Amino acid sequence: MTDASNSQASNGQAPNSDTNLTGARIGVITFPGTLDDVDAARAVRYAGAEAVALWHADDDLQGVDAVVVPGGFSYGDYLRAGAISARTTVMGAVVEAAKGGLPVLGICNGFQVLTESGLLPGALMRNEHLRFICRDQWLRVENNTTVWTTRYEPGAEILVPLKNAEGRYVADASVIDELEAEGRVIFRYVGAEGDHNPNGSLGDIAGISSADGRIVGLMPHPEHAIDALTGPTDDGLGIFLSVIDSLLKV
Amino acid sequence: MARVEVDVVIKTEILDPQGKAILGALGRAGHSGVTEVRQGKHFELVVDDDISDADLEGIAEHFLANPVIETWTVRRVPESGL
Amino acid sequence: MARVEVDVVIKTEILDPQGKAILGALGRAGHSGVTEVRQGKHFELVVDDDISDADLEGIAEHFLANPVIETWTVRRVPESGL
Amino acid sequence: MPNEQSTASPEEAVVHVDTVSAAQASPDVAQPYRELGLKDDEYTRIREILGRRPTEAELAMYSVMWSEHCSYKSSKVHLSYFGKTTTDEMKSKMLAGIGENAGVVDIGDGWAVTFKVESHNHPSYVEPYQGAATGVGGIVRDILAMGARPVAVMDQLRFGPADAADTRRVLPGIVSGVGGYGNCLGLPNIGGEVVFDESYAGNPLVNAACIGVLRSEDMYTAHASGAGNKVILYGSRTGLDGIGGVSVLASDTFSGDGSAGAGSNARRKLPSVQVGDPFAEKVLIECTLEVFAADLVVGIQDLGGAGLSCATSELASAGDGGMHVWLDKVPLRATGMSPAEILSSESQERMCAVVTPDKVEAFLEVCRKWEVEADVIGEVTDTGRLVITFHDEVVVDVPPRTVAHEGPVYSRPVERPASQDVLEANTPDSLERPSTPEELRETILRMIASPNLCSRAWVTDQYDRYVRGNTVLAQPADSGVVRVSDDSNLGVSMATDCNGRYTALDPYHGAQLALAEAYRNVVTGGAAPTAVTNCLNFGSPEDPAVMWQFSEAVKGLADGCAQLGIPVTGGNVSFYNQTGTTAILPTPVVGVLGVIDDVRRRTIVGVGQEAGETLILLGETLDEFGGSEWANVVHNHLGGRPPAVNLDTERVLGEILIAGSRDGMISAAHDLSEGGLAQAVVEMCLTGETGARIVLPADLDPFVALFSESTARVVVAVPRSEELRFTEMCQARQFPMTRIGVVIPEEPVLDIQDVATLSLDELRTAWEGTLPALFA
Ligand SMILES: Nc1ncnc2c1ncn2[C@@H]1O[C@H](COP(=O)(O)OP(=O)(O)O)[C@@H](O)[C@H]1O
Ligand SMILES: [Mg+2]
Repeated sequence: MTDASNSQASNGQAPNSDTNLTGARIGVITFPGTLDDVDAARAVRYAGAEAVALWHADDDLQGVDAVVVPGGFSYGDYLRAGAISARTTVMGAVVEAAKGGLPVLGICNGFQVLTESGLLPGALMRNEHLRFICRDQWLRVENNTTVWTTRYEPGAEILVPLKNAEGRYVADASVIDELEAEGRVIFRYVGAEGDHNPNGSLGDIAGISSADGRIVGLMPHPEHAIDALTGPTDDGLGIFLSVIDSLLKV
Repeated sequence: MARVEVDVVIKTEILDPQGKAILGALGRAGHSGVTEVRQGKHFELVVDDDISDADLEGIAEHFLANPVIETWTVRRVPESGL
Repeated sequence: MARVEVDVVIKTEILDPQGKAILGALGRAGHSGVTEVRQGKHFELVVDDDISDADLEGIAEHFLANPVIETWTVRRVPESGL
Repeated sequence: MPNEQSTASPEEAVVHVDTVSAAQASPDVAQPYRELGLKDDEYTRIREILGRRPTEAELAMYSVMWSEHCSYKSSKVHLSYFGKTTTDEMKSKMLAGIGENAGVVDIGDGWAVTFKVESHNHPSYVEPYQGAATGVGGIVRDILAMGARPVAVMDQLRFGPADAADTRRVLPGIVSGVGGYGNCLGLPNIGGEVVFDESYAGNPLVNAACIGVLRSEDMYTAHASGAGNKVILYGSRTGLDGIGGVSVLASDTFSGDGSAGAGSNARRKLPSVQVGDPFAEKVLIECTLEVFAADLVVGIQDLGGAGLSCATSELASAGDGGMHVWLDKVPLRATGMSPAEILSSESQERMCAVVTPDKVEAFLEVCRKWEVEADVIGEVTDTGRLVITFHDEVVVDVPPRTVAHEGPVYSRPVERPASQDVLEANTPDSLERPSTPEELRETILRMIASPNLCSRAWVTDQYDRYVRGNTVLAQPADSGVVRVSDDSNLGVSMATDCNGRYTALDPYHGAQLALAEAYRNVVTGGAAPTAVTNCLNFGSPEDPAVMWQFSEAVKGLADGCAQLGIPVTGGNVSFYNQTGTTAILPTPVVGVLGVIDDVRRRTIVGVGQEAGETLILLGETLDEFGGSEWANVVHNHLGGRPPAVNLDTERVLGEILIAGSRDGMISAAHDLSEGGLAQAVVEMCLTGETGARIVLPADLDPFVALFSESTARVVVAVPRSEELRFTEMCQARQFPMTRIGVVIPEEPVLDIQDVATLSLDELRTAWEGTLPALFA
């Protein structure tokens, strides 16, 4: 479990909109068709940072300390999920800033955008069973050294919502080997044998990172698990707290 | 073994949201030379040599396309194409 | 105005669950003559006459296909095809 | 706009245009009004109204607006009863009622809620995915047009037998259509229904509901006032899709061959199917909310069935003057569309706004930001007429009210069929009942695995229930609950229900039973019922027996609402649901909207939240099996009387549950409906992943105790510490109450004393296995 469970959010209070306790500013991108930007921004605020709205047509990241590319169906998932968004102005700026070490988190559609824009390897394809699936999903945190996962105990198991139609992670065998060898598989699907992998992802992979651990993408939705009132748990909050910790250290 | 390709496209009078979105993205990326995009499906089948044209037509109509909104073309591909 | 078709298919080493599902359905319906099905995408573009082959290749590679998982073919269609 | 296809200039193709002057000059031209669904006398009336023959465009408008679907011509005389039975007190919280796009109720703290259910039955049979998808899209635009942000959707689905081949064709498509559209739109799906019955084979029902929230001062209505104000059409382009959709698919001329065009332009074989573009709708929603927020619109109307015909005539007749529309300004997606086709097109994802001239530029600017195409297509006038021109020629010149509101009204023959007596006489009393523990055990497992009682997860797992982060209750809860906004604890709740088997046995009380169940589902979640909507799905209004069912159901629902003190704020009627001449079970889907002051107090279904919980059955159990699921599953029997309705008891039960949740006296609750106590207890254990020990009341036959469908009953789980307080509250209200067992966290079993011990694994396998085995 995350040690986020004692945070201010878990007492079931209605979220307090602008508590920037830490001074950290985290950008949340909205493309046309993005859906979970409101949720991602709420999670950022729950964790104590300021959520800065970034618009797809902007080339200015407004000096944010980190960026979340949220879930949804940007551009309707038309062509391929994330394909059209990956080619927007704001993503050009994110790719540039990521080279300089800006922490970037891609959730669900955001993960798809990060693979389509080349920030993370591999691709996300149609679920093996061909259906959209929404369920509460157990994940194991395989690596707690990335900037987005330090708040978790090594091997912690967390329960967060999962919802996608194109969440099957695929990559060349050599890429998978490399990810595994370098500890870049960050989240893995776990649970009842035979039913734990919701979409046919290779190696039960739910989330991966860049080599330096500053860019993380995952299919499940930590931003929907920040308060047991509206999500299955508050296990997801640790992700947002982790990046804020890393920002405060610098 | 023979190879067959079937292309399925949305009927022209019916909205193709995907094509519309791709065209928009191409425009924003400066590919102004493209003026229309329609997205359909492309199937590659491996079939027995003796399968009839009528069979293939039936397969396309009942399994690969939705005749209410789509049209299709069936094409046998020369062996060298494999 | 010229017409171009682009077919995009999933690389053979990657699982294509849609193709597999169709193959299963065909089998259950008694169409045993089909032994393999792969599903890809088919794009029909209307483009300016002066668009170059290199441009088209770029559009296919950078927009219509994802080279990590897919391969593609670009084909100019004779005007009569319209 | 950059992302649109090039404008198809109408001049490119030769379009045949029938003008008003041509109509005056050729009064005797034969017109295909019958093919468009108009009766002889209706056509004669149009000629009287206009003093000439209608142009083709006018004919297209009248025919579609006078269709059953748009004009409510067979139902109007009955629906007026809702108005008559709504007292001023019931109206006190209603900001908009029947007649608007959707009803709006004030829920306090400056918030208002709008909600509605609508049918998309016929299109979904022809093309399951797109039919269901565009059904969701349509209801969402209705809610948006009230000035509200859509915050949740629900879907009410009815199919033929679960194992029928055609069900296997339509169900997966419909479910993925509902999900595909709603998920992509970013609206959580918070509930619905899945019902299987022979009568829906060949005519599945796809009803979709949407809830929207707004600040009460921000409500908009569809009206075009202020001469000189501009009419802006925005959203997707208008194409040939769905032309004839309303008249062919949703009205009495349904033929399923998709061959009807509009006017004499039926030259093309046009598909009557519309394809939804949820991405375009999502952008349309955000764009619309932004123009609302910036106060840029006077009136607004969504384009649904009947497209521009409906939007222009309704806007104009709700305003104070007239309207001029330049049809050639409408952005088209196809070449050579005639005025009649442009007016009839049901292309999706379009809206129409009335904007003062000084705000037009700001409005268009917001549209550009969202890459939504928008064009001024008309102007409000003071002529009192709706005038539509096409390249300077007048193609429509009509009094708008005659199109939108003064259509034909029929008092169709109503007759209780003799077969009703036979049905009633065929009681379930002689059906063989299980009596030994083994038989009862077997029956429990068989019932929970039956298609109407098994887990809906295979369906609901395809719907996003988390998006927007405000969902407090969703499946498998009795009602869905969403928080109205991030910075509030106020919530809205909704449940929809209908048991067509009960309604077939007694349409008056059947409709009340639907109301009672939806009401009970709302209070079980802890919310206070506030308003009612409906979607009345019936067979052919030309059949006097169907009209009898319909009129009885309306009366029953209206009387029931009056008794409960909650108003009907809107609804929808879908007739001609039949296969051949066999009508569906009468299916008046009733939706009850509730309000909960503090969402943190909502009551969940699963037991095991507290260390020790007592299970208490509230309400009285009688031997009631007419129309029951047991009679259906075990004996394929339908006959006798449905369970008795007692709305006063439901109301007291509601007070107990609301107080219990508010004061923290109950930790879980689940209402009893189809399948009775056995079903409810199994679901409470499986959902809570916790076992329970049940002792059935000694004075009841175990079979009756387990499977009767008596109404006004709920099982509550009460923490030990609250037991006394809770039972005293029930006693004070003299409400019947039976202690039926305890939760046993230490053992994963459901132990029904003297009947059976069932492991949760075994129950889960039975309950969850059915739909995946049929449809995966
Ligand atoms: N088509 C559907 N869409 C969404 N939710 C559904 C659908 N069908 C059933 N559900 C949900 O599944 C749960 C069980 O449904 P049901 O047994 O019909 O509830 P009830 O008997 O309380 O009315 C409820 O939460 C209901 O809202
Ligand atoms: Mg219920």
